[in-house]
Amino acid sequence: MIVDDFSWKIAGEAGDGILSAGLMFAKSCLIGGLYVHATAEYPSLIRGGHNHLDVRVSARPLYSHTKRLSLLVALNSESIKKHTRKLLPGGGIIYDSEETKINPEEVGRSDISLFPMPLLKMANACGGKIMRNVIAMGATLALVDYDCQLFNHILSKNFAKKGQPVIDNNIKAAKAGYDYIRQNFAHVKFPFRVQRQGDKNNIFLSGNEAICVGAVKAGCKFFSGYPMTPASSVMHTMASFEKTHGVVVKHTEDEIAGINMAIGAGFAGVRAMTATSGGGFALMTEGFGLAAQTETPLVVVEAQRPGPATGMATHSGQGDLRFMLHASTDEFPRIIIAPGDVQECYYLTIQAFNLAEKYQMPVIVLTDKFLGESFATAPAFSGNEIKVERGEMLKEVNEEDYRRYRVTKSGVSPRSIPGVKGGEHVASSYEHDEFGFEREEEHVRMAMHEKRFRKFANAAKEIAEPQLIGPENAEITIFCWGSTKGPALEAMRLLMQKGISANMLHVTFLSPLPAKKIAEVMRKAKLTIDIEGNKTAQFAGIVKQETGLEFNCKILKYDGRPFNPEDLATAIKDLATSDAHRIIILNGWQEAVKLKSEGELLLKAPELFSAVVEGD
Amino acid sequence: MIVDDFSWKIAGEAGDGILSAGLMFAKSCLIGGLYVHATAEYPSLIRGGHNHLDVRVSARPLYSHTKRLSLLVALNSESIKKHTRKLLPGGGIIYDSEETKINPEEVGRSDISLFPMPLLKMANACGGKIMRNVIAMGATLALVDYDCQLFNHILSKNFAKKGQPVIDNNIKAAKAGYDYIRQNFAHVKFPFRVQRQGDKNNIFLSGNEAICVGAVKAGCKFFSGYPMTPASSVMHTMASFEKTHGVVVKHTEDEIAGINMAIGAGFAGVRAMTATSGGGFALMTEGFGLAAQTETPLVVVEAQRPGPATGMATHSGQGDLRFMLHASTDEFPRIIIAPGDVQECYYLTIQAFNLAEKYQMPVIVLTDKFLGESFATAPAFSGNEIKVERGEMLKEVNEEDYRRYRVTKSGVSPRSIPGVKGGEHVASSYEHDEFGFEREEEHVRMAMHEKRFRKFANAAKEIAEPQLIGPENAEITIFCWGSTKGPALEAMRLLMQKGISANMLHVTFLSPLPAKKIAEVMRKAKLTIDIEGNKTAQFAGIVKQETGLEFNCKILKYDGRPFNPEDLATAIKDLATSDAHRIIILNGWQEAVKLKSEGELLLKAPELFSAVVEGD
Amino acid sequence: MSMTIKDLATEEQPAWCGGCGDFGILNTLKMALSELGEERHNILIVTGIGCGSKCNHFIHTYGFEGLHGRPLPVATGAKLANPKLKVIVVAGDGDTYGIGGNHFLHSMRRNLDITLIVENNQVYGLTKGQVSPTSKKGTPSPSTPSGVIEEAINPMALAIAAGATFVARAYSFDMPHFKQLIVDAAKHKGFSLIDVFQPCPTYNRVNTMMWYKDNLYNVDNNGHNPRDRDAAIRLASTGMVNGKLAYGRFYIEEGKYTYDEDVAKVVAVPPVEQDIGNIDIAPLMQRFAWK
Amino acid sequence: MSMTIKDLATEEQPAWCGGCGDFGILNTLKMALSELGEERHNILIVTGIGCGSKCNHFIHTYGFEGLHGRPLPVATGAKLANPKLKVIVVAGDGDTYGIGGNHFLHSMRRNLDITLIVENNQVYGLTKGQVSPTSKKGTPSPSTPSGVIEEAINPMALAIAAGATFVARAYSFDMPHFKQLIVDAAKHKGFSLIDVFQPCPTYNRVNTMMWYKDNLYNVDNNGHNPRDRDAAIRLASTGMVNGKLAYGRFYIEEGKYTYDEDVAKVVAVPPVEQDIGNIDIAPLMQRFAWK
Ligand SMILES: Cc1ncc(C[n+]2csc(CCOP(=O)(O)OP(=O)(O)O)c2C)c(N)n1
Ligand SMILES: Cc1ncc(C[n+]2csc(CCOP(=O)(O)OP(=O)(O)O)c2C)c(N)n1
Ligand code: SF4
Ligand code: SF4
Ligand SMILES: [Mg+2]
Ligand SMILES: [Mg+2]
Repeated sequence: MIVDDFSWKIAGEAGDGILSAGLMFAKSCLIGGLYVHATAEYPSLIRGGHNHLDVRVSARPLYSHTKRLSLLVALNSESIKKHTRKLLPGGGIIYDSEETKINPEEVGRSDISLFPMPLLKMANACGGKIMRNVIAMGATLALVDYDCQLFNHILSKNFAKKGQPVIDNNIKAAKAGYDYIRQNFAHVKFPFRVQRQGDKNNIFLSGNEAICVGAVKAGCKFFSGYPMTPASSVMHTMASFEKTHGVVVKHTEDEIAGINMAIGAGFAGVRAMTATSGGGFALMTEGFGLAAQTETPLVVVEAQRPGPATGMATHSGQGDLRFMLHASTDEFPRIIIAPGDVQECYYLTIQAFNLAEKYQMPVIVLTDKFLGESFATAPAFSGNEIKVERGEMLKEVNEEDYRRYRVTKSGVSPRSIPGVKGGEHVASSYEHDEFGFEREEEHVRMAMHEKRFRKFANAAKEIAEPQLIGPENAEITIFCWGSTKGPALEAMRLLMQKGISANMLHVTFLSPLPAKKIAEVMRKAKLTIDIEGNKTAQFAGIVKQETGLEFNCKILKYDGRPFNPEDLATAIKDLATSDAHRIIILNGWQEAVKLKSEGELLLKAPELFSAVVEGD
Repeated sequence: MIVDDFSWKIAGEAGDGILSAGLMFAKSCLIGGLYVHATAEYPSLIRGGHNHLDVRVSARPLYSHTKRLSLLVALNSESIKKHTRKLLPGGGIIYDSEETKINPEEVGRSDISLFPMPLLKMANACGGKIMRNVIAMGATLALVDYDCQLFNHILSKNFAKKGQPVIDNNIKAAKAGYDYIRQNFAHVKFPFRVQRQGDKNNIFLSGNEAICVGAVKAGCKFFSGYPMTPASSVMHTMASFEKTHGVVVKHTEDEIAGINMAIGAGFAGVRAMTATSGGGFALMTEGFGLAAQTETPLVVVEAQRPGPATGMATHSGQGDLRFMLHASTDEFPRIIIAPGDVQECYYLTIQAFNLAEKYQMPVIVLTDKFLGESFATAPAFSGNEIKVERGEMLKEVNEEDYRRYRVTKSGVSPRSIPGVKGGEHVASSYEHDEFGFEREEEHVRMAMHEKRFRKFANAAKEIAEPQLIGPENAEITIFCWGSTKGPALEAMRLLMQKGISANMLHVTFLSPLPAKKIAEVMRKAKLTIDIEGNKTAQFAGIVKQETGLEFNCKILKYDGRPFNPEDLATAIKDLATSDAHRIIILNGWQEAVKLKSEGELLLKAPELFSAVVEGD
Repeated sequence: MSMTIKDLATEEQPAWCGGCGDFGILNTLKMALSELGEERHNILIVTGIGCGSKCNHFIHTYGFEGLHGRPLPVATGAKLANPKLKVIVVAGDGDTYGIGGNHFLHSMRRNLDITLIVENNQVYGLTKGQVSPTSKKGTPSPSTPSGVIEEAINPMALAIAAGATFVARAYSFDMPHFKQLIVDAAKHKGFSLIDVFQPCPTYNRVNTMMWYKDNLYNVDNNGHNPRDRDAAIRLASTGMVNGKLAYGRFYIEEGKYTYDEDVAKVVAVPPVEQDIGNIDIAPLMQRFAWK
Repeated sequence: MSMTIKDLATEEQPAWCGGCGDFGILNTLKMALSELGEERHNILIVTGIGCGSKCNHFIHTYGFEGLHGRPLPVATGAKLANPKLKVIVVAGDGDTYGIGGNHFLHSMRRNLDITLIVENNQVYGLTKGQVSPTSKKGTPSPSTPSGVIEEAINPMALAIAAGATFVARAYSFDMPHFKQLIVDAAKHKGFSLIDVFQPCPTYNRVNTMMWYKDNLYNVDNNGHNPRDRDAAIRLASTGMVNGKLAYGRFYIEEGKYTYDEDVAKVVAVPPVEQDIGNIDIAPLMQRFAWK
């Protein structure tokens, strides 16, 4: 049996070049017409710790990584211990034969192949320890029988700046790895294959990068922010567009400056964005309200990571939804968009800018580490997906008495920007009258408060409803938001293979919430399951608050890791076939306490979990 | 008919000495054994604008100000225009006869008395314009026939620091006002009386002051914060206890320092507090999560004012509930307590400190401008209401391997503070293991996340449930939280007078929410009405989310002003007698566009309101 | 086309206390603006929150009254978005040196071409009289009844240390001098700071108009050379001459790069002037195709 | 009872890059602590977030690893709550001069008796190589691919201007010198700043260990008198001697009031030592009875 779906993991320490090597492999697959997904896990450290990158490749479109692996490249012994049990039957391990002696018994897997290689020795022969990654890459190519030329092409591009000798050295290393496998393991039948496909007009990029492409396409010309994992690469990518697309990028003194500068630029008539994670957003909270009160368009990217406080800086979660919904003093409407994949990152960011300007309102693009920092294949963006719409922006003002905050039926007031004659006005963070002057009278307050909410009601009308994915009359309807889309789609595929039909409502607009559509789908569904990366089921709470309806079941996860398709499918199946357990908490912690069967990896209730950890 | 319930308003510009004069009157009533409530409305200006203070006095306990007035002291013509129609039949206006000529027709009130006096001229004779307030006070005393000696006593105390001549001058001014009324208006039958009562062991203080007394009683020895209306007087009052109660008070460079210093002090083992309003809390949001992650006890007073952003700095509202509930990265439990009157301010603050230390958790005392800055009478606090409970604090550590964050059944880990030998550890804002060391493994994360939530579940058990106030089987059950308690209690009294029986569930703990009790009361009630000072009915949303239950009706207000008993009673009655309107939005804006009848002051639906303001 | 002071009026009237230095600042600023000759739609006045920060309600240009402490970043964003704007920041001493201290520090080393006017009344006016970072050690206030313990900050010395290229002090009621300072500062290429002594008769009963009469010394044309950095540092170090508070031009450095000029080397067309109707992303698609 | 360096070890091991200056800082700090003779339960080390801020995981005293940029206020609160603690803050240059700039400014004028050690690697290490406020103008980085435009801040000059009373610079691998500096700083009454040049071989490829070998000049005992304020200001103004970077004691002012001493005049018994079991509020009840 030859398997087209190849899941590869390279694991070692920070500083082992795991990400760069893995991404080169991924790109070589991309240019071979394949679909690729790549996601890394690393600690908040520059050196050491346990790092690993998953690259999954197939000839058919992919939505996420998987838990089970085809091939593990273990750059140290710890990696073997941690990941061996995730190997699929027929899978294999590439490891350093001189550093690690694997006792097949100990590994407990007679159904996998071992590929010991003198990695370090070979690397040293090619220029040093750091070459282990490329040697292992070459070995991988040999095992899956993939075209070396494509990989060499990527190597050449990757090291172009470093000169031909470096390129040659890397090609040599890859070849050494390739040859070693061919020579020493010709007898092993490795069932996984990566085969070059016809050329496709595909791209391969991270969620953060896709957001930046969307921002550039939308005409964002100003970015100000402060580095914070996992949002930093938004700033880096925007900065890389500085010269090519005329974007002014400002690494600020802090997040407070980051949001206030973006508001200044927005007030001056330029599409502006900032990006951060929860802790940085906390500092932006006051400025976020300033955008609302002054009705200044603003786009904020918030890439979630687990908290509280510094929390788990390099990990993922979906715990900030409620925070985004209610951040800042008093009530005001905001638009919250949570894309589910790189394509959505791109076009929903364009829409974010349009909505921000049309409704003169702050918009949050809510992602997380998993979506923002994972790389995936997508059809190249045409650039014609969404038009730039700037809303009511005045090029000239002819009225005598221009009222910047005119109370209109739509709630939107035509906006003038500095430089436009006759449009002079003051924008105030105080409650204000139609001219912008600070006011405290009841009727002014109410007129302005109502006006801000009317804009929101109108924005809600133009936002497309989420569409049910999958068979209309499925046994199970799953609900999710944001980055959970990919693993959930993959889980649906797994369930289908097991003869279980599921469909899915993936919600990208969390505010305004498409409550009517959600309620309609919930009412029609046979069994509803909410899937979220947090402990308190925040989305479910919002849905209950808005619709009065409750999901039949929930699958939650808050261990800092994204969902994976296999565990999700198992949990969904479990819920579908028994109604004893209404909530399943997925987690990886048992991996540390070494449970025997994978089935035990699903805990049936929070109580059970508590019981285990409480043993003090 | 002689009326014991006297509602007095003094109105003019900032700088007219309105607050100081009014509070002296209030205090003179207090020491006469009366009950007093005083609340001021003023703009975010140091001079000018329209300022007014309401003082209400009665021989029976009072819960709030009222909308209708017995006597208006108008220090300028604007004040007459604004407030005359609020006068009760038989009420009167004291005003400057030389500045303002009132045409009785114009005023349109034949049922009130006018008391023109040469206020400015008389004031100039007593030392200057600023004396108008005291002269008007004297006149007031004459009209209500109150004991001048008590007022003179307060004057003497108030000006003690300024010396006898100033005191004498003021007493002279008061007497001049008193005599002028006696001499010129002896013929007028003014129906309102304020009569000296037997001595009571009562105090008179603002909500902010009561919080500070509670904090001092609880052993708070450290306060750090940055001034922000309406929370500034918390800092000022704490600072006034510096020498008497050994409280270190630090006016910091910003709110970020304010909360982080309080956390530092809390970590060092000292009960610490900070106070701010929404905009300042926005800046504290990150630090708030730090307290949660490091499990450092912390009490934050948040005094709400309308927003967004700077909003209406000197006004009131209840728009921050959701913000408080969800502020900061990811999810973590917090305790939110919203006192309803000065007594609750006092004892719930003590409880806040106990809970903060017992559960090593941040606690918010949520108030607003109306509660924080209004003054009311309360029985003197005995100091025996609540004991100081510090939870599991180690005086010495004997274990070999002290684990600061030991995972326990209760979720609470015995805490050591710097200076305690053997208890050395690192507290980290990262997710961490039992020792406090930064960790990212799934099982550590989950154990700690669960532990934080377990503490909360346990805290919930010790919190007293809210009690139904009023007749068990009332026709109407009203639900409210925080400062709405007072106006709601008064409204119940008015309804009772009209033969409508209502009872009330006033919720002081918003988190953990006593959902079971709320649901129980809701299920039993005939007609449930939610009353809140915000637009989106945040409390109702939380209740629906937690219980699935919806209130039958809502009364909302978001014009920057607190509820008043009369409008509330009318609205409640309206809802009880018709079921066409499920939501009533109370507001004062029509006062500006001059509607004819008071009935019209209640708008029946937000649509109607929108239609009016949209007329562009 | 120059504007008269009348052209600059709005319908709003300030409600400051009688004798407040903010009147002097407002009127002087209007005089300077009318002299500068910039058209009013090309002027942006950004303020914070405080008594004096309300001043852009009374000047008919573009205005942005932001958050307490945050006018500098707003101004920075606006200036980078549209470098042709004349951007002036007016903010309180609390705004600038208190809560906004970090932006103050970084704006100066950034040397963006904006002018910052600090209304230094040595007190928090709008919140009713608490000490500010420029209050003298020992000053009692509602938040510091036993007197503030910190020594007052020295904005002049800090500004020079932080890299500001135009550092001056004014007195709100020496209006001709102050007006010329604003004009010079606005014309100066780079960041200019004018710290203005502003009497607050209501909450600062020490530094009154009367007090300033006897306690100020104008260093302009009185022997101090603001282009001599060492002399400037010496002057700023105490801020005094002959036992009086120095005001005037402390330090001026010309010809230093400005942030906006350097930005223009990377992004040639100012953001606000770029056409965003239909941006070509084909080159980005190439980049992410990795071919 | 003095502690050995071994006494100060925890079970944790640092995971810094090979050659990282943070190793030098950690080891030197441990040496200094063992020399200081303070018992470890009376020591509190407060850090921010960054590579070097993890150092209190490796020192067996009390530690608090707070938020990025906020260690100073946490330390201030702890010190005011318990003035007997020896409080040391260790933080990155990003922590201190970037996001935490406002606390830096105000801590110095506050002159609280704490010691601040800044790990100045001229880069954001933990977030992978963006420029920091001390990066040289022109430095390219992921956030500033065309080179940072601002001029680097000058912490020494700022510190003196802001009122710090012990201002010094160290080099993380001149450990004997650095150790003595820490000891002196910790003994100094008032706020002490030690800015430490710290090689970051991973992200700062310019200021390497090799580079520092040729580019440092120790001013201690080499003619500079740190008690001469003018000389200190001059030295700090460029930070250079003979074309090399000066390190050592820039400025020392003794005998100035300290914040904690002045607080003690108002609140005599330190907060942590006050009994809170049953506080008498009768006097407050009298106050609010207004009789
Ligand atoms: C985040 C935040 N904190 C506090 C306040 C309250 N506040 C408004 S103005 C002000 C201080 C005003 O002092 P200053 O900046 O010196 O201006 P002045 O009134 O003296 O002109 C404060 C503390 C606020 N608006 N926002
Ligand atoms: C509010 C906030 N913003 C951003 C970050 C991300 N962050 C962590 S460390 C760091 C900078 C580290 O630089 P530095 O302080 O110089 O320390 P170093 O790593 O160089 O030792 C940043 C930006 C954060 N943790 N919190
Ligand atoms: S309080 Fe002071 S600063 Fe504010 S308006 Fe009055 S005098 Fe001016
Ligand atoms: S990145 Fe730099 S500062 Fe961080 S550990 Fe590595 S060498 Fe040290
Ligand atoms: Mg001020
Ligand atoms: Mg650094």
